[in-house]
Amino acid sequence: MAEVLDLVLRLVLILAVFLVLPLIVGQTEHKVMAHMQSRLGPMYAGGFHGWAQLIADGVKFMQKEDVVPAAADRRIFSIAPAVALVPYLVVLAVIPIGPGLVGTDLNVGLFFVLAVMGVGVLGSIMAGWSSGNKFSVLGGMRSAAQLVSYELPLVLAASSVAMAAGTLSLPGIVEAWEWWWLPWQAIGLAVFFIAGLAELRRPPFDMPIAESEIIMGPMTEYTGIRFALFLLAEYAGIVVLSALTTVLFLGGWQGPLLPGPVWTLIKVFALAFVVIWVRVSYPRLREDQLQKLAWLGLVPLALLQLAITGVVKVALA
Amino acid sequence: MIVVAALAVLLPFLGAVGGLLGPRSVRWAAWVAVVPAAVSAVLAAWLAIGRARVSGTLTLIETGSLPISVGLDVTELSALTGVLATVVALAVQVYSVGYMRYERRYRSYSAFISLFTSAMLLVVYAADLIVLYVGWEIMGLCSYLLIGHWWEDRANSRAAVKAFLVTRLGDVGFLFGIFVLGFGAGSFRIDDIITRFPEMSPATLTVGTLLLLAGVAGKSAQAPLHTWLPDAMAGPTPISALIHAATMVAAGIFVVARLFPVFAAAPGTLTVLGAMAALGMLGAALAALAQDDLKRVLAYSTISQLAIMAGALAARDADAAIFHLLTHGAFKALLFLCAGLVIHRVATNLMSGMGGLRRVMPITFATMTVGFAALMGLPPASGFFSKDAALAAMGEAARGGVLNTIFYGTALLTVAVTGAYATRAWLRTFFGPPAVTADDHHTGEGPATMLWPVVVLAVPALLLGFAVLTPPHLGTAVLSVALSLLGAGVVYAVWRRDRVRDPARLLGPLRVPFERAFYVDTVYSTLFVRPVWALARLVVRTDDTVVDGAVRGSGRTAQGMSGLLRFAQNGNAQVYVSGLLAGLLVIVIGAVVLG
Amino acid sequence: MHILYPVVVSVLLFSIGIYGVLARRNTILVLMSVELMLNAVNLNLIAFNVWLEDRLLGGQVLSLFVIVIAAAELGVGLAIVLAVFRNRRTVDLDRLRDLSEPEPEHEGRGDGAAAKEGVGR
Amino acid sequence: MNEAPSYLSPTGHEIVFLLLGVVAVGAALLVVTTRQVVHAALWLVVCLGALAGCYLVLTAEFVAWVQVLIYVGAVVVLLLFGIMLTRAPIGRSADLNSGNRVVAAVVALATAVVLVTVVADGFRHAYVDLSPAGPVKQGTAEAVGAAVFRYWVLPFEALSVLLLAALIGAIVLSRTDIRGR
Repeated sequence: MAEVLDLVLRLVLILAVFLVLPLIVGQTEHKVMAHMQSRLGPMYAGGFHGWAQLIADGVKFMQKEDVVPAAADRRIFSIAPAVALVPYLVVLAVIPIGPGLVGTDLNVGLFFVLAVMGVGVLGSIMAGWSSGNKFSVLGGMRSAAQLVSYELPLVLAASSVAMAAGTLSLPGIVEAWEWWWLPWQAIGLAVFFIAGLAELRRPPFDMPIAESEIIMGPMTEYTGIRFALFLLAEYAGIVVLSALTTVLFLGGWQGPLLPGPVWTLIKVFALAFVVIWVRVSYPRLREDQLQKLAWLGLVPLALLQLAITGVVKVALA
Repeated sequence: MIVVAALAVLLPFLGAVGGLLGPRSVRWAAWVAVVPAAVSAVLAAWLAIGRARVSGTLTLIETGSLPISVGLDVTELSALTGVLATVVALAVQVYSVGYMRYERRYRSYSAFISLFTSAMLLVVYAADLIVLYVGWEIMGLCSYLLIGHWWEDRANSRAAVKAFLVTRLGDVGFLFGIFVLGFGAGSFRIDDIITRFPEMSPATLTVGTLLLLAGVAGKSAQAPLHTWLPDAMAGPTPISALIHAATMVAAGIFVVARLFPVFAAAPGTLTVLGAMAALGMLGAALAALAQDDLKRVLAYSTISQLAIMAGALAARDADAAIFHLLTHGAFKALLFLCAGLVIHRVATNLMSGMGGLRRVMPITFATMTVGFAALMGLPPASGFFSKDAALAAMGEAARGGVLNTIFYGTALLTVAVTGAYATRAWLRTFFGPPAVTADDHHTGEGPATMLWPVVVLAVPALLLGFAVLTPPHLGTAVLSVALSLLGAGVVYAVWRRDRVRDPARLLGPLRVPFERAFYVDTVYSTLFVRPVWALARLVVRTDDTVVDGAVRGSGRTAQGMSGLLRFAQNGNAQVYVSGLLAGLLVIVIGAVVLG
Repeated sequence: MHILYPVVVSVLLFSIGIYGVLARRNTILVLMSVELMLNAVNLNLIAFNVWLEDRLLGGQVLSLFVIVIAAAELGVGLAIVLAVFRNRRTVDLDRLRDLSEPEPEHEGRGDGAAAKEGVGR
Repeated sequence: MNEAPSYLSPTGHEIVFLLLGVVAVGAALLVVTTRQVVHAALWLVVCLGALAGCYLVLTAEFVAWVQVLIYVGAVVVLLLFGIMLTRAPIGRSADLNSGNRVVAAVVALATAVVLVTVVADGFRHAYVDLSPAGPVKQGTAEAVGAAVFRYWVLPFEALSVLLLAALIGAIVLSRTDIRGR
């Protein structure tokens, strides 16, 4: 009985985290972007610096009409946002926040994470195709192409860490982490983070969405709560990416003075800030540049990282 | 002597071969046509003068049951008929040199006449019915070729086909008659048949002779198979002379006469023959009375005269029949050749286009007058004696029964009508106002080659009656001459009243049926031709739908079957894999069940 | 656990895959059906691996290999399908019949398009 | 391989497996019968996911996640990519089934009947204990990795060459700027 209670408690906690963290990231994005662009951003909702802006947004989305285009494939159109969102929720369940603070400690946690995150892109393809709109289809296809391309460096970089740690379990990796891994796995860190950004289709890798070209791509036809779910999925994706990078490359909860979970949160938010920062700083990559970066830049770098890891591992052994 | 007979038959045949295969020169063709005919005529005359029966067998063909003897047998009857045939043929050949000189196909024309002559002689001299039949059929072929000589005209070729088919219809019966008699007698030799007929059952005799009679009716143009003869006028005039006088039509009468003892033993057949003759003689004479075409007048008169011969045969007097055949051959050839001269002169067959030719063509007028006189049976022309003999025979027979009396009456009536139509033709041709202005091309008489045969033929036509030296039967002679003159007188009276108009107008409303020969052709066309056409169409349709349908259907079936086979090679990989897996499955099941 | 369950599921999946391969007209759907058949095999491999307690883990390793090969197969297969689509403007198996005797209407089109491209380049 | 318990008292594992199996078979049926190409691909995802669940039940943990990663994450995405490149329409397409359909159904049904008969005959008594107390615990990443690199190295390397070949082949086939001959 205690086991079941424990599980339920963990799941509720995760859900709460899942709902709260993306909101915070979203609000941060609003404010950080605004200040970087020399403006204030949301200021009114909730009183203090517009802290309740996203909640107000959510309310607004819920009130909006839920439009399904006549040419759309209705069922797939409805399922797509859920398919996009759920994988991130599932992934959160295996990410350790502190020692022992984890939804479930899976033997093959890293693998699980990578596998499930791959499913998320399906949502975007489904949305793109089912909208019955050529911009959406284009966006869906760009999503698919991007995912297939960046999946490879992502997995390679992650496997480099797994090699170094000698385990696929995420808590295991964090425990095995040492500070000198930072220079050792620096290339992997960069590759993983960049590839992860591309998987999330965040700027500067937002070719599939590109509102100025193909008008939000797969999301063109979405309104109301469904659109909100997509936005939520995006922010959840930022959280997941940041958390994974933290766990794999930055030592997770390890850190001096402060308790573990705090360290984890600090690292996650720092990475989230970087994600926002990158968005504001870099122009959008063209489709061919995107593919070139993946295949000519990241894949060789990831392979190099694998080689380095292997050599060091053998040398130490 | 048999060599002479064989030579007489072979020479015209060689002439035909020489004419067909020899050099392409009209002169050569003329010589090669005339000389053998002349030699044959001399040889035939020699045989006739010899009066001795000549016979010989060349070979015996074993057929398994009844042997066929290839041989010749010249009886008195044969010899006389042979003379008639060769003389007329010679006259026609000579005449044709003038008449057909500018004809493009003179070579084949003269060659066919030679072949015709040869075939007729073969019929006449044959010792065996099968050999006779060979000549009989060659004559049919030659008549077809010659009647259709100007085949470019569709009507001519149709007439030729008609002649061929109608005689062929009779020939079927003729052939089966030969078989019946041959098997009945156990031999095809004519002598054997004649000597052995008492052994045959009356039924066999009647059937055999009736079947022969069909062939005779076809060849000799007796009712109801006479319809080809008037149409045969489509051929060149000399051919008409040849067919009507010496060859085709004579052959039928000749065969009956030759086999007369057999016929005499079948009274039923003779009655049928008599009925046919009575029908033919009067009907044809009436038809002749209404014709406007000079050649058709002569053609119907031929039918009529042949019917008289047949009547004589039916009255059991073969000699009278043959006598009339000979004289008729002479004067009818003469009449046709004269008609040819006239037509040559005025360039039309129609009597309405003639008239007043007496002065322009005196020789023709004279000779043709002799011919008409002979036709009417006026003394002293040959026709008088022969017709008298025939009538006497029929009169003799008339005492034997009602039917024969009717035949006799018909014959007498025919004599009157004959006088009428002969007079009409004579008057319309040579008297009255000239219907055409003088033709520039042909002034005066025809060329010498045409005139000489006419003159020569006029002699027997006039005098042949004395040669036989049978005394005339006084009663019938007076009666027939009186009747003939009566007919002539009526026509002359009508003609006197208006010299331009046709004396046939006295027939009134009957004229059209007479002219159309009682619509026999129309009746045949409805009774036989149309049903045959319908049958033919049915056959064609059956062929199209059933036979062709079967063929097409089998083709389609094969295509369908091959489509099934092709299904395995249709390029659809899924089908291939289906087959593969199904086969694998069968093997697995087999392995599981058996293993 | 009864081994019969996974084996029967595997058989059913395999049969469904056969049906798809044989009955589907769109080449991509046929490829999907092939994937179904491969997965049926994988299920079998894993079930027997467990049942036989294979020390070498042959079943699981082989199923991994099968997955990898399936991915490779699909990559090449899709490349072929796309090449066919570029040349023929169709991926209907019914209309891809170059295995049969050549028929006039099947020729020319792809070649012509390719020739045009060649000229354009 | 001890004595097999009755089929009538299923364990928890069996119930879960059967449910997943039903989902997999049902989804597979939809894959081959649906009239929309994209739906077929999505049903394939469901089917493959259910199969991954089956693998999990059968303790093949690593294979299950590889299945999800490669099939769902890569293969199906590739398939959808191909479908969209070949202009699949939204809505039903009437011509997704070829004329071979009846034959195919017969062959497939016969295959199913034959194979089910055979395996039912052969594996009626086969049983394996999957409970945590049981002997089976071999599908972990360590175990699989050890097996691959200890016993299956040569096939693994051969497979690497195959993958390389497939990679090059796919590239050559897809590029339009490489002319034949």
